Amino acid sequence: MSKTYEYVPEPALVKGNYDFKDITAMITDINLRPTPKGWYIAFGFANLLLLVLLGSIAYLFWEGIGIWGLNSPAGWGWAIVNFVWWVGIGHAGTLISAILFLFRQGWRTAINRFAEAMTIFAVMCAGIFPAIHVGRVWVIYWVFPIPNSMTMWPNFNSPLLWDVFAVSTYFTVSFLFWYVGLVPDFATIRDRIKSKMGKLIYGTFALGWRGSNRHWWNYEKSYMILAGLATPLVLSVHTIVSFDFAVSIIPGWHTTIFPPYFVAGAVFSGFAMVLSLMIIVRKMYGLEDIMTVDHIEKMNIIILVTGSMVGFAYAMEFFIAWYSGVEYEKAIFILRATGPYAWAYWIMITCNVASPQFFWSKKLRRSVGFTFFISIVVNIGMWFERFVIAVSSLSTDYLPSSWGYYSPTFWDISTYIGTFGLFFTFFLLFLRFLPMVAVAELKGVLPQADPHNYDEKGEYVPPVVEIPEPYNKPSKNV
Amino acid sequence: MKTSDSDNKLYGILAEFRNPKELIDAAKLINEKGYRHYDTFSPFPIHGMDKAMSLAKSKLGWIVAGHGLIGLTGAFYMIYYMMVIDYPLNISGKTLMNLPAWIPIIFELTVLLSAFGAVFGMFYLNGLPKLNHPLFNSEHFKKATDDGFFVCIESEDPQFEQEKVLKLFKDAGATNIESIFDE
Amino acid sequence: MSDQSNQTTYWKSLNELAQNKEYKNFVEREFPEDATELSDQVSRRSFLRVMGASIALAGFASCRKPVQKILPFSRQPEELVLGEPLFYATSMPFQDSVTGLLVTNVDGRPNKIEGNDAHPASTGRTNIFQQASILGLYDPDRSRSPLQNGEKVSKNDFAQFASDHFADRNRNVLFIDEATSSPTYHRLKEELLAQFPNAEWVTYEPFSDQNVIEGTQIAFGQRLRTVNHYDNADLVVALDDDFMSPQAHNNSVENSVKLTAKRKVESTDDSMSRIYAIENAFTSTGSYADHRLRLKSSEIEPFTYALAAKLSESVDGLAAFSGVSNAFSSHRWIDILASELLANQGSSTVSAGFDHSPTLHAAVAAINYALGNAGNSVTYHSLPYRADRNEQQAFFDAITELKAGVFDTLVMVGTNVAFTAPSDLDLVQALANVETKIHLSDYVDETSRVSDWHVNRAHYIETWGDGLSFTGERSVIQPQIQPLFDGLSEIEFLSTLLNGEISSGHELVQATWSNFLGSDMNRAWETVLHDGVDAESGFDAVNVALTSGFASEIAPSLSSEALNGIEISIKPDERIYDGRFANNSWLMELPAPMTKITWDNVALMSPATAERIGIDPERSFKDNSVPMVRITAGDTSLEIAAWVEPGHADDSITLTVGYGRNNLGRVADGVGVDTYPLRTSQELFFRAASVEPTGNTYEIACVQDHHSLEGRDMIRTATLEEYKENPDFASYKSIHGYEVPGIKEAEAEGDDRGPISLFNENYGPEYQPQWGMTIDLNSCFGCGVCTIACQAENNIPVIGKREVGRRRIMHWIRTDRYYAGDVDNPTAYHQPVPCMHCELAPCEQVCPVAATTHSEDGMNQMTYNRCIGTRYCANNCPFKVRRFNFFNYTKEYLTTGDDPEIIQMAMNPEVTVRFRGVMEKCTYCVQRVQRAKINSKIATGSKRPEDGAVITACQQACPANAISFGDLTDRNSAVSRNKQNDRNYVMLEEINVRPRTSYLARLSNKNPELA
Amino acid sequence: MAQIFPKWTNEAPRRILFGSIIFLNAIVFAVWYFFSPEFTDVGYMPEQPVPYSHQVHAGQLGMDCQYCHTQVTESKHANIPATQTCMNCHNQILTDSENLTLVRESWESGQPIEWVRVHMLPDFAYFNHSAHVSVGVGCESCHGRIDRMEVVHQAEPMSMGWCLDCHREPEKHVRPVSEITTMGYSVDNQLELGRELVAKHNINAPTYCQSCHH
Repeated sequence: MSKTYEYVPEPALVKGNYDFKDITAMITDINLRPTPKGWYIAFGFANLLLLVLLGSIAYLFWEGIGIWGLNSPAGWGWAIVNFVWWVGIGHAGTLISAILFLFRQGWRTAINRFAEAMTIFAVMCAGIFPAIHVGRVWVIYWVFPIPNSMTMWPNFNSPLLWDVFAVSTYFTVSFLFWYVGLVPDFATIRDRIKSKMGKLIYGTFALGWRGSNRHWWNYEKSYMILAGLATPLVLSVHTIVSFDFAVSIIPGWHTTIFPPYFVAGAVFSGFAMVLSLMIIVRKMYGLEDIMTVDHIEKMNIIILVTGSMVGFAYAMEFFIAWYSGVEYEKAIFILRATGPYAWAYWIMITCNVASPQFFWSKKLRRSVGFTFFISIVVNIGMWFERFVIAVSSLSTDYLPSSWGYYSPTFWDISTYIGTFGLFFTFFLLFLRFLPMVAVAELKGVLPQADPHNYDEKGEYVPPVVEIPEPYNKPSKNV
Repeated sequence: MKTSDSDNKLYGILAEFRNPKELIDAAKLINEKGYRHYDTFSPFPIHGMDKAMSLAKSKLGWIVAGHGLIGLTGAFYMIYYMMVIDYPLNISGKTLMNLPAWIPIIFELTVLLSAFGAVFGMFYLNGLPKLNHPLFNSEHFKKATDDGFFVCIESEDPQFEQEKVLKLFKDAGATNIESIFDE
Repeated sequence: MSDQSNQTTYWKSLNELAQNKEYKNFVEREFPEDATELSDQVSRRSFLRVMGASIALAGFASCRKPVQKILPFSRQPEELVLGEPLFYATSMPFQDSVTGLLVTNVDGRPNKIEGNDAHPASTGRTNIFQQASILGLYDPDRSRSPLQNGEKVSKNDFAQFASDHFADRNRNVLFIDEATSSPTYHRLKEELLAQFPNAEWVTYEPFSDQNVIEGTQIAFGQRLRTVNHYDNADLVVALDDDFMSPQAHNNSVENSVKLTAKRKVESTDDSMSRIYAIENAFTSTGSYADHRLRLKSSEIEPFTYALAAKLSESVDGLAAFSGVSNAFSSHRWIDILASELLANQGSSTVSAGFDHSPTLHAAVAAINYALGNAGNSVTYHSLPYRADRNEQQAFFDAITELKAGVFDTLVMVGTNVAFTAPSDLDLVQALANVETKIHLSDYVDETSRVSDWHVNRAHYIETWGDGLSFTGERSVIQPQIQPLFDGLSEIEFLSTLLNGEISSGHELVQATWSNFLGSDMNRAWETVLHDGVDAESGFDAVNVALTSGFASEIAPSLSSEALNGIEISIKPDERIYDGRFANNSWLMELPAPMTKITWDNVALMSPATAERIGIDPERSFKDNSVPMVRITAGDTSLEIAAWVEPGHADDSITLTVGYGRNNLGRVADGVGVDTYPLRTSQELFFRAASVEPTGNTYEIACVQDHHSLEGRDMIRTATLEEYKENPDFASYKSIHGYEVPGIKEAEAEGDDRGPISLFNENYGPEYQPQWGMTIDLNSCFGCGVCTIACQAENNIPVIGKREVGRRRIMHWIRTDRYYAGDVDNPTAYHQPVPCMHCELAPCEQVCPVAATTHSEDGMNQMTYNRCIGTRYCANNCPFKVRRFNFFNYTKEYLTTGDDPEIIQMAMNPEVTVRFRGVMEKCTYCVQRVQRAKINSKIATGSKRPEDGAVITACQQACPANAISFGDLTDRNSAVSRNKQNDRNYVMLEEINVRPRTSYLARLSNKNPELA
Repeated sequence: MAQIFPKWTNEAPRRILFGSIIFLNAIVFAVWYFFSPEFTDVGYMPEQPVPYSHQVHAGQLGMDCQYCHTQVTESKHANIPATQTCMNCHNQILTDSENLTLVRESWESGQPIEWVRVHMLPDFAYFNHSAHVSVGVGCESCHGRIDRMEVVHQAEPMSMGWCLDCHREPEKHVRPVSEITTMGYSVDNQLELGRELVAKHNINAPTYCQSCHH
């Protein structure tokens, strides 16, 4: 008997048949048409939250770190948790635009612009916390190697200093990467916008781009190299962030598994965040044909993978704690699961390890609503992961005499909430004024863009997917 | 909007084509004819255009490598000077030359410098920013960032002769041909 | 030593004091000038002010150049070298005994108190009250002028009034005073009594050794001072006697010094005395004892009689008890104690707590006598001033007369009777019957407020005086500074009443001492001033014998039984005694030795009792609230926070007094609950009571939330026998069964400093000393004086109850207390934890700005002015000894209130005052180290001071000599020798941070029968 | 006309680039110079209540520094002399000069004279005069040519870097202890002599934090 195989062609990157002009219009018209009311409402709300952030920070500078719930032993609390959380989220963008680019994942073009923007704003939110959590913020510049009359230099052995360099480098490079991608699209808008002011502004940012293929030639090279640089960078950043913990000697922090585990977690939360935003945006701006369900499914698969990696890391931590034979290690992990912070620990497990497992089902993977829900859950879970790591280890470490419980104050919470204000303020500005999909790149992946899809008369011939003959084993019977 | 004011220097002749295929063919043709000062314009990079125009390999790689090297050595010497030469301090009883701890920052600075090289090097090679360009005088040329595919042969090309060029474009099947003046 | 009278005239007034550049400096220190309020409430503070902050913050860099003034002396006293400390001997009076002190005086400003080594009783050690008294001197809440009916008047107005009022020598005057041992005071007292035929003079102390003295009266027919010589005692039986704690025994310092000395173990050949503690609450002494039995206070008496009865079978002199048979006669401890005591006749001490009855003390005296301890390990001394009557009883009688309106004038010297007198006397009521009430006191307190005249008393550090130590050595009290608030000392006060004019304390004292010193007064006087004590003097020992009437006198009490049901036991407080130190913030914030509670008094009870009255013995790890209980005794009743103390006797609740004050001062007001109302003249110390939970809760600021060791090896102990068998018991190997990982490899490479590490360590150059410290856990009994001494030496701020409650305590040396064993009757271990000064300090490598690094002499140095406050170092400290200035604590502490510069005067000019947002921690008293090194450098050209030249504040204060500090490269230094001791170990050896501070394991001398 | 930008804008980027490079360098220099104690502190010359002239006393009269600053060898402070010290001479000389009115008042009333402090170290920096003079750090090294100052001013930056210059290379600065109060001291073989002195007093000037900050 013979078996037939079904051949599943790669789904089209853009649904429906649009030509170049349609694509240009579909995306840039969002920026060109007058601002919708809904945008103003959202923007107003974001600004309120931003005020909360500014207020909280001002009060913090006025009073001192004491307004937070920190104590001895827990010298780090929400501030650092938020920092790690935001930085983690900030990994999706560059990962999508760089790594997926190197792996020639065409489908990234629909979401990379927008993921990179998300990255940049997330890193901005993250960057706030290390800066404001210090006791004497007015001398924070001492962390930079600036010549001074004290002839003192920063301490290059300190993971915190590594952070300073890693995060600022990551921000700069991501920003450049993003901007380079934007230049041709700035040019597109420059050439379509009517208002003189608009022309001036977009024109300036377009740097006089005119689509010359001599330029494209260097441009692609540059883009490739940037992707090549950003790939190790994106992995290094969360690795270094994890060093803040891994390099210390506190039980539960002093772990070699942290770098891969943190990076996986970062990708995990980052993709979740991209999904949450994308699902809203594609609906709002009717981009379902560009950010298709296939995209969502692909991303859900990554979430499932990274989620399971994180889950594996949790298990491995326990194993190593036991295997190391260090009583303090053993104690801290048992305390995490059963001690004063057990509640946080189990929230973490549920959200990070259990919830992604639903994505084994293709139906759920492709369900937009369910994906949205899970993406939120995952981000909550990842926040708690950082909380559990940072706080529980500190509050019950070596000397039982100095064990102590940490709980946040109003100001811890308001500062955190406030950062969403910052994030969405920038994100809304981005949606309003910049093309949220890389127009030029998208055109590049249309079938019309490929010279081979034309006959010699220069007429467009849509490519046909040839379905290979299923291989039938010759039957033995005579 | 062709003006024939004699004081107006001719920059080149611009021709529009319907699609990437025709643009590539045109480019090939022009290249074969031995023109050098010409360029093609499209809203997105077109596969095979580099061969068609026989563009030389980009020098960007070298620029980036150079910057990267500066980042690497610069970072190392900065840290070495600060931690070992200028103000050696006993920190956690560690040796002053605590290289493993310096690796992260050395790495980051290498990447940072390389990235600068990649971006600004590219702009430099492309002679950008150049906000004002004769081509922008053409209303048509707007399409270059939307769905237009253009070729422009510049007047400074030694072989440049208006009639020849016009003929060549017509044969290549250009939809729209215009002369670009440099004001 | 110079003539004091000119030494005290450096300063004319407080203002001039504050002008001195040293104090100026404190005001100029780099504070962020705003950030004042310690509050994270969303308070009424306007948004505008918040905005103001960021503007002001911008200005920080620039606001660094105030014009500073330098004010040199007009005439410079020759012995004063600016900036160099001078040390003057004096002594601190406490009830009827004084302790010798040495006061550090920088530029004419006393700012640190240490013990006077020349003083035979304390041998240079101190207790928390003495250490903290320097802050008492600079307490801005002290009364600043005499008051007539609440109106400020001048000192001379009072003198005027006195001369008029006391012109009539036939007045019926009642004098009530505090116990004092000052010869000058008593000379004046005699003169007054001679001048005023109708005067009555009584002394009242809410807590005193009166009953001990009455005990000797019953036993030996005379009122004597009982002195236990723990240095001669191989066996110590403490019957509810916390003799190592200052609040429970005037002579605690001497007791601790001698007892711990007797238990020092340097090698396996050494021996230890054995301590049995039978007690109600879990006390420091109890935690230090080898065996401890929980009995409620009222059970102690029958227990003792049972013990005496048992002993009477074997020794003569206890016949009186032979008939006794009660609940305890068959108690297994009776036999054990009896046999132990018989085995140690002549070399044991039996003692009972001050709050037990005279007859019990008589029994104790009889036991000591019968065992032949009297004259050897226990001596009895004739006691001047107190020999002729029971002062307490006299006081009660006087109050009855007072009610009857016998007296027209009432003079109260120092005492605060309105607050401390038993409730049934209702003294305030009684005072109404007196026309004129005069009160001398430090604060405008409860008594001052019901008096017509209040006179502000001068602090002992600013006045002339004298006194006798517990064992009678005559000491002089000499002023270190002009009275800040121009107050009167007791003797000046009395002489004013006597002569109607204010005469100088200096003359009064000299007049008295001329009798003691006789011919060649001046030379002798100089010597006394220099030494601070007349070492020849002392109470005469008395040979005692039981009175014939002893049996009959004691018989009635022998049948006494324990109270049924729950009883309360009311004790002086560990920190503020009877309330006299209530406004001393250092003491208020000192964690109580056993409970680790600050800023409150609580009702202590055992877990079992808690459960019985319906309270969950488990305290939440997550918040500070504890249940409250209502305690009703007789017709008084009050609500107070309940605290479960493992090891407390069941059916018994311990309360402490002195709290619940109003309008006394910024520290004392509103803290805790006033428990004095529960005392009656009949039942002063313990009585039956009923207790029930009220359902309310109360926030308690306790500095230790977890009390179990979790089986970890921070504390290492063994019995003496175990130690002799295995001297190495404290080593990592003996405890874990294997070497510290990496130690063999290190030894293979010939490195004996610890486990092998990846890199070659950076070690200090050989011309530098390498500092280290050892703490002998076998001596530490958790009194906490190291913490206060450190606070005084290092300008450590007080942060208040709420901040402590948030676990932000600032103390650089804390004493961890762990419970082990049976929850009802656990063993308690004390472990002082300062910075360990790790050689491979984990805190250093994580600081991004190199604010904490390693010094050449091997200290982990904290550079405040480089710190940006990331708190990473504190996180990475395995011992959690780093302290962070979450708010501008110092500014709050130093510059609030009406006269901030007063408290600033208590600050040590050698130590930077830390500002908001920086980390701080124990520095091994680096300022002392630097001074010693500089002196040594100038003198000898070497940077290595000889052993003992550097004594840290904690080391100096410790009455147990538990702490030693010195140069580790000098193999013969005290600290090196300790490090070579078998019992020496470091915490967390396996993480290879190589602490410079190590511990000597604790030993216990168990009785095999009980072990 | 579709041009958005005039021709000159093509030149703008280069101009902006070079402009900003120059500007940034200027900024750096400005901060480096104007914010350093070198600029802010050196030359601080407050007016003193009494017009006391070091030039006259230390310079012309050639009085030794230690005549007035008696405790410099034994204390961390080089004490400002008590009024008494002034009066030692001035109860004979210039007894009625009105420059000295304040001094005489102070002498009679016993109230101190309020001199204005010139050399101000921050309070977290611990400096001990005796430790330095006893190993041959001259007054001049930190206070400059006092003998030429009519009114005393700060001669050296007194910044941490400045301290370290000497602590790192003491041999370049130390002098024989007998010469500490000498003004304008200089020898040709400073390095050679310096090394001898360093060896003689076995000077190991500390550069770890705690030796000055505690």
